[in-house]
Amino acid sequence: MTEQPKKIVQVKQLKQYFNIGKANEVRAVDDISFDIYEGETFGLVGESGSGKSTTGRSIIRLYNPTSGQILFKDQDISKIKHHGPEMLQFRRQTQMIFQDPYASLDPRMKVKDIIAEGIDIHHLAKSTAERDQKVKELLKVVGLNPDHATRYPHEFSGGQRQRIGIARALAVDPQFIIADEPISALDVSIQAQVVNLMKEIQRQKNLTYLFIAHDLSMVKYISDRIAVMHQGRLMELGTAEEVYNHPLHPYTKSLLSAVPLPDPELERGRQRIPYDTSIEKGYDHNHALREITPGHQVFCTEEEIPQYQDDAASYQTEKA
Amino acid sequence: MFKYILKRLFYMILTLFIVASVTFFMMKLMPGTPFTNQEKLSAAQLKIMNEQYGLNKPIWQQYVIYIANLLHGDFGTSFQFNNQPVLSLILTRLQPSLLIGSQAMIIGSLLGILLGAVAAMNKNNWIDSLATFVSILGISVPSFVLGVLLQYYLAFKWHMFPIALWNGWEYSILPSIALAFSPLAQTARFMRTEMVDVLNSDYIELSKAKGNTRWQTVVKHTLRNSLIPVITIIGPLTANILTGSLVVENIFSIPGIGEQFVKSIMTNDYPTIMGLTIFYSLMFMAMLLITDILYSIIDPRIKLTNSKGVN
Amino acid sequence: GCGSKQAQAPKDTVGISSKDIIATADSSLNTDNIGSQALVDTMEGLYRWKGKTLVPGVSTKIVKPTNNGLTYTFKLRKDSKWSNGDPVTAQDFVYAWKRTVDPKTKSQYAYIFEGIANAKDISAGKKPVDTMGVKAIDDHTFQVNLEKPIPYFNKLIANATFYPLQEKTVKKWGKKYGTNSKTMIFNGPYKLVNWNSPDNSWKETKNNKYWNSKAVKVKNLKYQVVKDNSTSVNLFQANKLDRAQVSGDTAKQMKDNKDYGEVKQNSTFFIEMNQEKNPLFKNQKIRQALSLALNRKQLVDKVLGSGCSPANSITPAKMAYDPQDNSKDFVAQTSKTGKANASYDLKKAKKLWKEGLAETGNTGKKLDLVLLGDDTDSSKKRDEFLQNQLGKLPGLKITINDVPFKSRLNRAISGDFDLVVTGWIADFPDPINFLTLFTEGASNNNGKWVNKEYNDLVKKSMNEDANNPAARWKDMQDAQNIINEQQGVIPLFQNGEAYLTHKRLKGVDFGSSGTYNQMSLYTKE
Amino acid sequence: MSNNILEVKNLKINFATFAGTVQAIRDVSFNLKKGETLAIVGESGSGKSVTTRSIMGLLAPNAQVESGQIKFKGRDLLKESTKEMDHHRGNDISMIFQDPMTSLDPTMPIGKQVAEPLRIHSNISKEKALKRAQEVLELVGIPNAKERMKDFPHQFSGGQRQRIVIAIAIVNYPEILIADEPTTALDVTVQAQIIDLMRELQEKLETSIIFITHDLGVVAGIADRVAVMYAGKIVEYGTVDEIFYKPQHPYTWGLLSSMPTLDIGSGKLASIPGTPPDLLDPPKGDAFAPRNPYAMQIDIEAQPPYFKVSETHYAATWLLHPDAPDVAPPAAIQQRSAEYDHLFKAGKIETPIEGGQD
Amino acid sequence: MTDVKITAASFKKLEGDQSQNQEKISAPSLTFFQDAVRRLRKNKVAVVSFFVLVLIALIAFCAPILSPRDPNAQNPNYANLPPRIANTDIPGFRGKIKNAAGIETDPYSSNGVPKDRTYILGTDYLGRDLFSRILYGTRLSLIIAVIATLVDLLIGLPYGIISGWKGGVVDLVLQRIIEIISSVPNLIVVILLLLILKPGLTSIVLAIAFSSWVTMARLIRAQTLQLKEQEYVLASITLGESPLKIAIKHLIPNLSSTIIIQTMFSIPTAIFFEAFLSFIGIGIPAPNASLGTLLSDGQKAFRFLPYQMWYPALVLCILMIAFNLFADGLRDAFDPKS
Ligand SMILES: Nc1ncnc2c1ncn2[C@@H]1O[C@H](COP(=O)(O)OP(=O)(O)OP(=O)(O)O)[C@@H](O)[C@H]1O
Ligand SMILES: Nc1ncnc2c1ncn2[C@@H]1O[C@H](COP(=O)(O)OP(=O)(O)OP(=O)(O)O)[C@@H](O)[C@H]1O
Ligand SMILES: [Mg+2]
Ligand SMILES: [Mg+2]
Repeated sequence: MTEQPKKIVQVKQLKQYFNIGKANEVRAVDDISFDIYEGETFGLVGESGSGKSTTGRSIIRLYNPTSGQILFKDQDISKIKHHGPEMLQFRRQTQMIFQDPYASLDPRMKVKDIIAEGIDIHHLAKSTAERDQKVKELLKVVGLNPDHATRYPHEFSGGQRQRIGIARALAVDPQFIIADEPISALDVSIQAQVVNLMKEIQRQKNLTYLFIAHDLSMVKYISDRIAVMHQGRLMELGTAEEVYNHPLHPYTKSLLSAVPLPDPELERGRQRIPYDTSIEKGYDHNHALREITPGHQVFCTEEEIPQYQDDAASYQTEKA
Repeated sequence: MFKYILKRLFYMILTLFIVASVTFFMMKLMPGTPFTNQEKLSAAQLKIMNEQYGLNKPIWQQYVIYIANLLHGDFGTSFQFNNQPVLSLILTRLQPSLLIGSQAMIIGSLLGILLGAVAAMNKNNWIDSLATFVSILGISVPSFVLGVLLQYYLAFKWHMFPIALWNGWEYSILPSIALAFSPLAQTARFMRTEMVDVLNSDYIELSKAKGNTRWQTVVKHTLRNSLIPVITIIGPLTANILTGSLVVENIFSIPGIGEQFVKSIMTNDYPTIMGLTIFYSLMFMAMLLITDILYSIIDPRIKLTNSKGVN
Repeated sequence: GCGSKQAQAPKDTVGISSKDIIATADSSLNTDNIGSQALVDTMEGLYRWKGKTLVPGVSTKIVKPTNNGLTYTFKLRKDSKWSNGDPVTAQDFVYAWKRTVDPKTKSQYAYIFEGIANAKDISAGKKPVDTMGVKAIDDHTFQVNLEKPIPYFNKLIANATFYPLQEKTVKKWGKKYGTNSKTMIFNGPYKLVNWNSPDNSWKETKNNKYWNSKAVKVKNLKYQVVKDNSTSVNLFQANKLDRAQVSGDTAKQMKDNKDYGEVKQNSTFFIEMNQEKNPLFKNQKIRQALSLALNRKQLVDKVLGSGCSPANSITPAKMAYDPQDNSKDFVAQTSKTGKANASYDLKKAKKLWKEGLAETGNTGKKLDLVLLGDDTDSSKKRDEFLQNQLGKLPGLKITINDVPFKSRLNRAISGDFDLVVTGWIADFPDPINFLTLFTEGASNNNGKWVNKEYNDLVKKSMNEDANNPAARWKDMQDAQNIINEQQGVIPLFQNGEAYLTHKRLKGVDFGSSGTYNQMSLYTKE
Repeated sequence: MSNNILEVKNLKINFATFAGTVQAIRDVSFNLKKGETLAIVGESGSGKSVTTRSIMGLLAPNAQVESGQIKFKGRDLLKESTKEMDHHRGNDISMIFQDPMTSLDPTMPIGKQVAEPLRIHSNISKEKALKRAQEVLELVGIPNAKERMKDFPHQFSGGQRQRIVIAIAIVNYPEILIADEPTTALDVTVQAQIIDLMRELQEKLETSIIFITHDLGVVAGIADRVAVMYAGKIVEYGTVDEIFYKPQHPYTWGLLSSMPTLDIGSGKLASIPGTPPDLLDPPKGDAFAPRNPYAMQIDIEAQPPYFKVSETHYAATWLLHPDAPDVAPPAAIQQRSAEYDHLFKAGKIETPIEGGQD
Repeated sequence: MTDVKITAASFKKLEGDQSQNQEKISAPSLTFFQDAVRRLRKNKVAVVSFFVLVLIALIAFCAPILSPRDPNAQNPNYANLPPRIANTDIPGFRGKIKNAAGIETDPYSSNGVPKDRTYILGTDYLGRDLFSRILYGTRLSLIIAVIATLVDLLIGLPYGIISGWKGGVVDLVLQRIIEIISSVPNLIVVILLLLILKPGLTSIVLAIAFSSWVTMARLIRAQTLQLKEQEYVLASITLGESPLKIAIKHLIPNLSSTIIIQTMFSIPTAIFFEAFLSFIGIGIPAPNASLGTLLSDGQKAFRFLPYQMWYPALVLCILMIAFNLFADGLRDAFDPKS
């Protein structure tokens, strides 16, 4: 990293609550801040219900944030008018890949119409022929047979559907893609196909990803940096290597210890680290993400920093 | 729960108020008044008449008075039956309709549930087809045709039931059956669809895996879960049955409310129409509330807390 | 098996079907036949009808007026009692009559008292009630003073509206009086029991306090509202009803049955033509053409059934007879003009129609007329038939507009129609009751047909000739002939009702007032 | 073979559908020993669930068992009457389903649901059954079991619900516990807890477990032996070490190398291209051939027989035919094998693994 | 184990990327609609019902050609004649009927009907040909049903979509309105409408439509609430699609089965309701017939002229059954799980 990379997304003190003021109020995202740099893959992990999807959806402006700011290329997206040209512009630059390959494709539309939806909205093709051509290219990019353009989603397997979803997102030439658990619903053997494809496309088009998943090992594989989320807060943030190999926050440690590994010998000797959620009860406004080692942040108070630094240091000695 | 019911009652009162207001103004739209066409009344009589019913006042005043009276439980006096308070009119006529209506609902929904369940359990074989056919027949035959047939065959020819009139419980059987057919058919169809879904669910699979026999599974796990959506249609069906009872009441000469209703409309008897409308709305909403409460009893997942309730 | 009781109705009870419920049993307020029947059964006025003859009721005899026909003095029976034991007194009549006329009572029949001194002004609110020309000379002498002679006064007061009411009882129950059998006392042959408006069945049991209760043979009458024809027949055939009314096709089908019978009512149906809205109807030929185009016999035999008969006169047949020769029916006496103008002759009708159109400058025009009618079953059938028949006149298209009774009345009065079918039931069996309907300015003259001569004749019969029965009769005949010739209204049919009567039931007596005299009923197994 | 509690032999199952006959299970044989855990892995649609359902006697109505035997303690379950099967189910053999969110009756308190198998199969009073249910709920780690017996499923978290489902399955101490993807719907942390729990229970109760999953990581943590299914057939089976360290079938290779491991760098993940075959019309030869980078001519002509690798390890691939050319497995597999050998040599593992071509 | 000849060539490595072949999908390419039609065609009951419906509709709409007589032509002299087919001896079509006393009579001869004049389904109380009237009546009933349903669709569908899509306050208000409308008995609304408007086909259709769309709106709303959370709808939003286009492109197609089925149910409801209105005397104005007016007339004469009720009832039943079975079939056809 020779020069400071550009920030494409800045999330500042984002809060996203649901059913505010009602008995069933949910603080899905509770004051989180992070930046995503251009060209990187930013991994977001955490257990179910920790607020990952909500974060993603807030960034892509499916929700209005309860408070806080989201800057996309230095522009506050909550200030964009709903149906203006700026909104269209934003909608072109950011895209989303969804978790469920079965629910994310309209069962009553042909594949080519699904993929071309964005092309139509943004008038990216001047003629039907050009539109068809674009669809064909996209299908090739995602490794599908262009002849399949006239088929319906239900004629495809899960992995193929997910690739159609990716093609749809790519159709508008986005710069930033939020992938919300794009592989969780897929078979192991297919997961690799999709991940490889995403990596490949990223390389070709210099995309930025926000990659959401709960499978830490896959996230580690694809991501440059990882943020660990729990109950609407970020617990830890750092480079993939750092977080995976030198987890500092107890939650991260616990999460890592639970990831199953395809190695019987390792599994036999595996010690799970339980996580006691009660420590989160003590969290208050003194807690925030604080840098422990360069680029590696942990949710803690000022006072706790040294303690975590010690922890980080112990990894170093272990290695040595 | 208690709070929820209070809240619902509040909404009910609000809705009733709107219904009362809307009907009030609709009545004013009706062509003809109950008195202007009684050519035999002298001007002086008419004046007194209009004064007594407050019809000489501006409409908004009539409205305020009407609503104020309503709040005191006073539905006014019928035009049609001189000097009869609407409330007592309704109450006298309501009882037979309620009896046949509720019997019809009970017969209809119970048999419907049974029929639907049997059909679902035998999905796609002849029993299913038979049950489907019966239920379709139930929707296809108007109650007045059914009423005539039941009366002629079951009562007149085969002497199984009284032909008509209203002299005791046994007189309510045939009309109840005639009315029961449509709810029977509808519950059966609903039940079948729902139960087919439930039978495909994981917990039914688990129930079988526990070693429950087919019937045990149905009794313990299927019925209750299939009933949940069925209950929602029972409310509106009950309300419907009360309005639709006119035809059957006519055929069986039952002093019910359905006839009263049509008659009061035909004779511009505003107070009675409004009284009946409010009564129907009340009953309709009460049914909705009851079904929602039942719903929450049957399905523990549903908490009666949000104002939306369950539709 | 299912707990049903098919046992026959108790022997001492006669089951009778009724078309509708009793709206009110308050004689001041009652307006319909059902209520009248209940009142006739349970109350008694000065007179009652026995067949076509008037017999004394509470009055000891049929009174002849004195004072040039202006004063009627009734001696009342001393043994007439209310069901609570109190005697029926002259005060009861005074109270009842004043009450009805009092505008506060809002009786729709107050107008029928017109002619009794000050009655009209009282009901118009111009004079106090006390000024009415009725008084109790003593407990058993009741005197009525008229403004002008009313030749049919005796027939008139047989009407239930003229029944006595006990002030004590009426005041005690106030508005509730007459809505419930508990609020009432009775002085007639029967007592209403366990009735509460709007019940659809009611029972009347023999009133032992009735002075003539010996003459009452049937112990209980059970009236039952049955609206559906099939149900009616089924109940009758299952012996649940002794007398069941049937109508329409059912009546036609039952015609040959030995239980079947018909009664003629003092009631006619006719078409009024709105001359004000549609000047076409001012043309006599047009009116005659419409009338001649109608096959009344077919209408009655094939469509209506149930005891109706073709009418060529607005006055019902066999209602009133010549005062000089009791065998001569008023209608028969005027039938010449009636038959000439109101019997089926399509050819003539078309001819007149053409001429009429030419006279009014409508030749070749397409005419679209609205026929206003009621939405009951029989009215609908009737109107369909009329639509079809009138449609045979060239260029005429009839659109039916069948509406609820009240709407029909309302539209007829406000002139919102071209043709309207109206029926009239006699309040008392005298032609004048029908003839007055069509005088100029009469509230029932919806078609606004006007004929000065006719007006004069009707007026004359009620004034100059009031005390001269023969002259009066002549006036009425002349008037009838005029309206017949002119077809000021088009008579259609005389109404009737069809019944099934159980063979054990004897002595059915349909009186002139449109109600049954149930005192003559008896059973014979 | 006396210690085999369950023997499945030559099982073939078809489904009649609108489109034709789906040959879901195409000749499957395996056995289960007392107290062991057999994991069946394979991708979606490979026939894992159908296999286990046939053991439970819970096949869909359109299923036809074409041939085969399922012997439980010597009795062929396929020949048992409905009544006898009802007796086995929930008593001798229990099952846990994939989705804890939907496999509990939403309208019944969980205590009653757990007690249900007891009430069905043993003649005990309601109170006793509930008491026992409470014990079992405590055993599976439901806190405050006593108070929570009256609660309904929706009042529990996903992990807790799966524990309740497990409680239902073990309340009668079944001899065989079939778990059909019991953790797929769960979070990794919860999944880990459930796996630990099942291991613990197995130790205590000595139950034999058939564990179905498509996640090899989970398999590594729980299985004694592994069967790998592909397109209605078992393509390879062996002990967990044999499968993970010395796999022989190219499909197993693919599966193993498509999972990122700790030290995989940023290189490309190995993936299995393509999709499984259509079982309406299964290929004549090796069903995996079209996706097999090592496919040979014979693969499209004939189905491979089982080649014995060791006493416990068999694989159905022509690559093991003596005449077949030697091929080098993917690097990731070689690495696994090497690692194992290394560990063995280091004395960290006692048993060597026979066979293999490395 | 295998009877395949194993040769050296057998073990030759296959060239090329085998997986590419696999990408070919063997299932035939069908549009969603075609797929539904294919499934529907497999359902024999639904197919038969469909053809019955088409047949009835065809016959009804060809009534002017097919009916032997003017349905409104009266011939009171030939009133209430029983069914007769000339020169046949089929029971029920001999032109004989039992009278009140249970004796078989021959109204044809007693009314002097010419030999060659036959009424296959008899005549009504005005001597109108019942067969012709049934033909026309069916046509009218179908028209009522179809128009009422269209109106129902035009209000109920957008209403439900807007309510479900907007949610929040809009939804709350719209739902309250629905609640109020449905808690006023529809009979009163209908009668009031009929009294205010002129009685006739239009007002009956309006009156029926007025209260019937509520069910549609409810169903659509509930469904929309679910659909709008679907990921493909979210995807469309993130692509920048406008709500109107989303409704047209995604919601309506995916609501189609609900719409079709509800439509199929509301058709019989409309026919029925008209029958009910006829029964209480405010149905289609004379002299036109609908199945409802025919039935209610027939019902009144059932005791002695049963054929006057049976035939219209039969047609209505067949129509209803066909509609219901066809709706069932459609529902199944649109459900890919079936
Ligand atoms: N529209 C909404 N209304 C109310 N609550 C919501 C809504 N969307 C999400 N939530 C709640 O917010 C919390 C976070 O949800 P979110 O979907 O972001 O979790 P997640 O981390 O994506 O979980 P998963 O891994 O299950 O997808 C959950 O408790 C969820 O129930
Ligand atoms: N009732 C049925 N009718 C038709 N085909 C069926 C039926 N049940 C299963 N199949 C087919 O049998 C094959 C095997 O299905 P099975 O459910 O055993 O797969 P699985 O390995 O359990 O997959 P998953 O991991 O998705 O649960 C599949 O191709 C499936 O489509
Ligand atoms: Mg999520
Ligand atoms: Mg499975």
